[in-house]
Amino acid sequence: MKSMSRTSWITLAGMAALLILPPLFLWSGNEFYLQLATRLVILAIAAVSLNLVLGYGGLVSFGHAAYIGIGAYAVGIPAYHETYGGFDSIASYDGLFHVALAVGISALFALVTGAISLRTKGVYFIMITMAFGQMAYYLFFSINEYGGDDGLVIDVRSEVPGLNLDNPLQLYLLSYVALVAAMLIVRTIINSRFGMVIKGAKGNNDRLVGLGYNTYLYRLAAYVISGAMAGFAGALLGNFTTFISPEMMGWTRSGELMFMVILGGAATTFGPVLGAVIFILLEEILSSYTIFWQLPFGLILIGVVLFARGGLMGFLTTKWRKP
Amino acid sequence: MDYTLLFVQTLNGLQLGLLLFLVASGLTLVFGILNFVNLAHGSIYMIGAFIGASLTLWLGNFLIAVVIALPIIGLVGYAIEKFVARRLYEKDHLDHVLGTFGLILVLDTLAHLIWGPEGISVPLPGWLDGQVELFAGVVVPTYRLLIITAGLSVAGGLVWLVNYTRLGMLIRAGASNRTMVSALGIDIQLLFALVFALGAMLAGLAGMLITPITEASIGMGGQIIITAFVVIIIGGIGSMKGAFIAAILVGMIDTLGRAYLADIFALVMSPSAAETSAPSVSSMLIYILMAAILAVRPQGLFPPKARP
Amino acid sequence: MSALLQINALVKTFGGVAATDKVDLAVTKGELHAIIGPNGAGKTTLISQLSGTLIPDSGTILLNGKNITKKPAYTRARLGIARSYQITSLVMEMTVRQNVALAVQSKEGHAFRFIRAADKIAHLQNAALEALRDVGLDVRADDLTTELSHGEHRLLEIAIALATGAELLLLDEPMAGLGPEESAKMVTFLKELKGTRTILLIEHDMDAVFALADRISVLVYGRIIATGTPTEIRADASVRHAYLGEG
Amino acid sequence: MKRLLISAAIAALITAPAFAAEVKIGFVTTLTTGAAVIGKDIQKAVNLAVEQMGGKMGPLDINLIYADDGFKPETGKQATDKLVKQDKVDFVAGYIWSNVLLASRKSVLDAGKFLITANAGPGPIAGKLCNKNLFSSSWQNDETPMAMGEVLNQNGVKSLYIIAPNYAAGKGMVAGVKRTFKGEIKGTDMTTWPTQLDFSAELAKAKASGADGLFVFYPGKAGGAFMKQYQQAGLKDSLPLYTVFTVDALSLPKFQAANFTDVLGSQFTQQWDPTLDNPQNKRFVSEFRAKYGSYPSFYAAQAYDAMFLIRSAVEAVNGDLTNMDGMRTAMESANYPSVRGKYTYGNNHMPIQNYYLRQVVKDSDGNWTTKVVKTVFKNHQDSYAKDCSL
Repeated sequence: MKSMSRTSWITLAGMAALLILPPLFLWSGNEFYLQLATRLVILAIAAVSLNLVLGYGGLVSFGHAAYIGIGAYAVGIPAYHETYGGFDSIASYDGLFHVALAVGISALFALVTGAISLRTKGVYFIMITMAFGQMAYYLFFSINEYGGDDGLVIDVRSEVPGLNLDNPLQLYLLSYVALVAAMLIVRTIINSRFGMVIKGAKGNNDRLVGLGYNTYLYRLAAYVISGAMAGFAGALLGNFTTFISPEMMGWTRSGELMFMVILGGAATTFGPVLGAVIFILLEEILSSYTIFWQLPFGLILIGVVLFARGGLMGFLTTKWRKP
Repeated sequence: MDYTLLFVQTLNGLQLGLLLFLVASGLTLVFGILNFVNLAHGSIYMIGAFIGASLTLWLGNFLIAVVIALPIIGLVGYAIEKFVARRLYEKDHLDHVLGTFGLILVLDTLAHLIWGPEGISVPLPGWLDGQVELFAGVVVPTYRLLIITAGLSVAGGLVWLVNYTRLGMLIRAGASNRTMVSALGIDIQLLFALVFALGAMLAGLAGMLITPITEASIGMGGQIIITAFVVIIIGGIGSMKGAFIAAILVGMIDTLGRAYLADIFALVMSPSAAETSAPSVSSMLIYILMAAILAVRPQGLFPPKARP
Repeated sequence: MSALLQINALVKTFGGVAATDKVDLAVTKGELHAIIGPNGAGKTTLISQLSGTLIPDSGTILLNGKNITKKPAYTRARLGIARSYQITSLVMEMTVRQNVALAVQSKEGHAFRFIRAADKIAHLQNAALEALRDVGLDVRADDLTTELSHGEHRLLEIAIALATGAELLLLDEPMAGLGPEESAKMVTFLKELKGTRTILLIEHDMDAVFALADRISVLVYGRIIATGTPTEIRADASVRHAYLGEG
Repeated sequence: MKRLLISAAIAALITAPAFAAEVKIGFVTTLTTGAAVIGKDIQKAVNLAVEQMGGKMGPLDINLIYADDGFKPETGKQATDKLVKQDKVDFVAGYIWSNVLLASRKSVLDAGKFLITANAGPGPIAGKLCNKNLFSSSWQNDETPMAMGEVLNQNGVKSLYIIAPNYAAGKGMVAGVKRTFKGEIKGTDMTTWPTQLDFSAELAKAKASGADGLFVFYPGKAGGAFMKQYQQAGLKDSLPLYTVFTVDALSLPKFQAANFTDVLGSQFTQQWDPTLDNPQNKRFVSEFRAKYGSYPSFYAAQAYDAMFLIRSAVEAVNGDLTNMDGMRTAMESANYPSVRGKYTYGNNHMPIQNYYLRQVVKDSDGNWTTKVVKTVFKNHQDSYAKDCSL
């Protein structure tokens, strides 16, 4: 169990770096890198939540970007109505209300789509979750009121007591705290009795059913929790970008989230975060060199799948274990 | 009701369905036999379109270009199998999805580098460029009939290949029992490569056939692959019959939805509401269809028989 | 003598071939009932219908007088049926203890408990360790399941079935693939277990069966051709003819 | 990874301080995906403009930074953020797509920089979202189809069938043509964008409707697809086609290579044409053709204008980039040589300009290009200006 402590060490060091470096960027006059870090941390929350079902539960959800979109629209739509009128029952700038809406609608969407999707297995599951993601995409695409494919600009950020989200540092720190919370939540869930069932069902579903667990219900619960957390990440993302478009929900975005989880290391606490960090940095660095950056990016992706089983966390912990 | 229009729209749906079948058949073949999820199948479709279009402009004849381009795209498929896909077979579906997702980025960017971002338009020979009057009042573009003919011939050819040839026998055997095929002394790796190349040729052919209607362009693969997956999921992954029926079903529903949904909606809501909601619903129609079918039949319409 | 498990006219066909053909069977509370039969006789199909992984085409299955014919597998497990698998079926990525703890935890009614770490819940872990001790695997409790030998996997299967506290154990060839020494160990263990639970045992090892069973049913081509004590079965002419290949 | 971040930070620190004597212009356009063909043409025009200016605007050196929007609003906004926050540009220009512009607008304007849209013209930025620092070197979306509606009236078209993509610009185009067209609308089909490229069902419906004419809007590759299918359906005589933003200098060479003669003679409306008779346009078109061997597209023309608009502002304040008011006043006067000829700005900083009917013809060398048939609108102002509080 030596690798355990290595893992903890990497996790702590990585999280410390994420806490310290971005404010330094701001104070040294590089606000853009703070923004980059904010986006990265928010996507990391989504990756952490996807990891709950994908990494620990073995449920390859190819539609998780939909929850991010739902969460972002849950900020944008009430703010839009508060600014421009109409739909009084939801019109609001209240951040707590936005979050409640984001989490609630995401959970509901996860409940309905999960109830259908979880009846299927394997590739069917991958593809039906993607199909639901596409449905959400086309749904928002066709709602003219909220900009359709033009997207919706959020003129006013959520109002949160004691915080000013227009302040980039406060927004970053809020996202950071949310990330830590998300990691702790997933970690707690996964070590609980519920988590044992989820992990057990990934390893051997028939066995768990034979023990008397209706794994369908447990998986559905995990799927709902994961969707709700991703919806929360979406609410943060909406506040960060101050802009939402259906394009955020497309299947390629879902694929990117999956890649973050696998790149960093599925079924580890820090893996999805590390994956998000590397993903965003790679994208940023490669695209600053060439407009054909997707070529090396794709090759790296293939390389990771072929050679880095267990992702970067697996790579780091096994390499370091050897003297 | 205008039955002439209905007939024309049905033909349109059939044509779209058959084109989808060409893409979906390769996908389902590769999945059924190699148990491999290939998201990059759409990129092969795109490369087929580009190769076909380049050759058409170079040779000045669309049909000759297609005949020459087919073996080339087969070779491209073979190379992809050899260098990437083969290494992924033993891994799980998640790895297939991610690996081939990376492959999409690579192939699309390569196409951008080779052919530029403009896309290529393709001229048709004069005799294909006109219209045919099937019977009084029903005039359809000649080329659409060619697509229907080509799609039906390929479907027939696949039935023959899979059911009545030695390769087909091996394909069926390989699908159900890898060890047995190996035990027969057949090079299973070669068999798999051939199947993959065949899938690539089917996708490439679809790409070549669509270019005279649209054009060869970057990103065209990403659009068709999702629909093709919807088709094979509805049909039951690995089932050729399922792919055929689902492709026709999706083609019909999509076309007829576009054609008649607004009229149908107008029966129950105001015309302006129908006009605005119909396009949104019709773009979601195939996904709704898929979700509905999977809710009732989680393995699709024709799930391949369980392997004991 | 009341029947814990009552099976009436159970039929399951695959592509026109009846794998179970109107099977009637009663398993009495507390007995060790063995089912023997040649390969392909439909033994595993029968067990799968009892555990709920297969749903019968027709016929009924009663557990304690309650009709469970169409109930899903997890409901049956909760009603008191535990199964060990012919082909080892464990959660290989988990530790040995965790595998058993999952079985112990199944007695709690539900596992929608999200907060406390399962590894830190004493009564779960103790009960799991106890079940492991019963089969002699307690020393390997914290090893990954995948690191165990085949024989140990078979024992772990039994430990899990025991830990569920199920009234009826369906043991599908627990001796499959075991060496003579391990087999003997398993027989000893089952002997100790006998009487504390009702056991339906499928086994190829005839010596073991005749040493252990209270009653034996013979399944041939999906039909029960005889049921009786080991002595009766040994003497039954039709069994000797159809199965033991004599006469 | 940590070291990477730190070195990135250091590198940024070194390059960040602006070395005074330059004007930094960020140009956001599409350089990847199939839509990059437009971005490439724009780059050509912008590079040509910089070359013609000798790399200088007034006393300042031009520091031009291109950014790719990846054909996605979110990516475009990130690129814009980087230009504003990291590169600290003085002007942000470009924007082909309405949705990218709407997403990015706030980043630029909140930072107090000038934003010049060189193509996208969604209604809101001309109306309630207009801003003192936002200028357009193109048009408002509705205007071009409104001009086409007027052409239809003049041509005596009594009934019309409309096919357009189901997204914001598509809906805007349909609204535009409906605003001016006085005849009967026989039907409207909105197709899935951008995935649907097979229009067989819609064409069959249009044909069966018995309309006098067919109005479509399909930008980019969908335009090529539509034109072909229209030809293959043989509708040229029975159902004449009227388009906006569907045929352009980027698609014509492709059509010519594919010998797709039906497109010759087709007509559409626009605020610019390569044959417009003014010195700036003549210079632009001839030098563009000399340098790149093709006719510039309207996208290129507008981007070229955007550069000269910016130069007029910088020259007016003699390189004092802190004098925002001075630069704004200069731009409001539109006192620069535009390739479309002289135009003025409305209160909302949208051009008040002429719209022409253009027709596809062969030039003297046999290349396919366009010419002006007639002027449809003179000094036309968009219909959103009244919603603008400026």
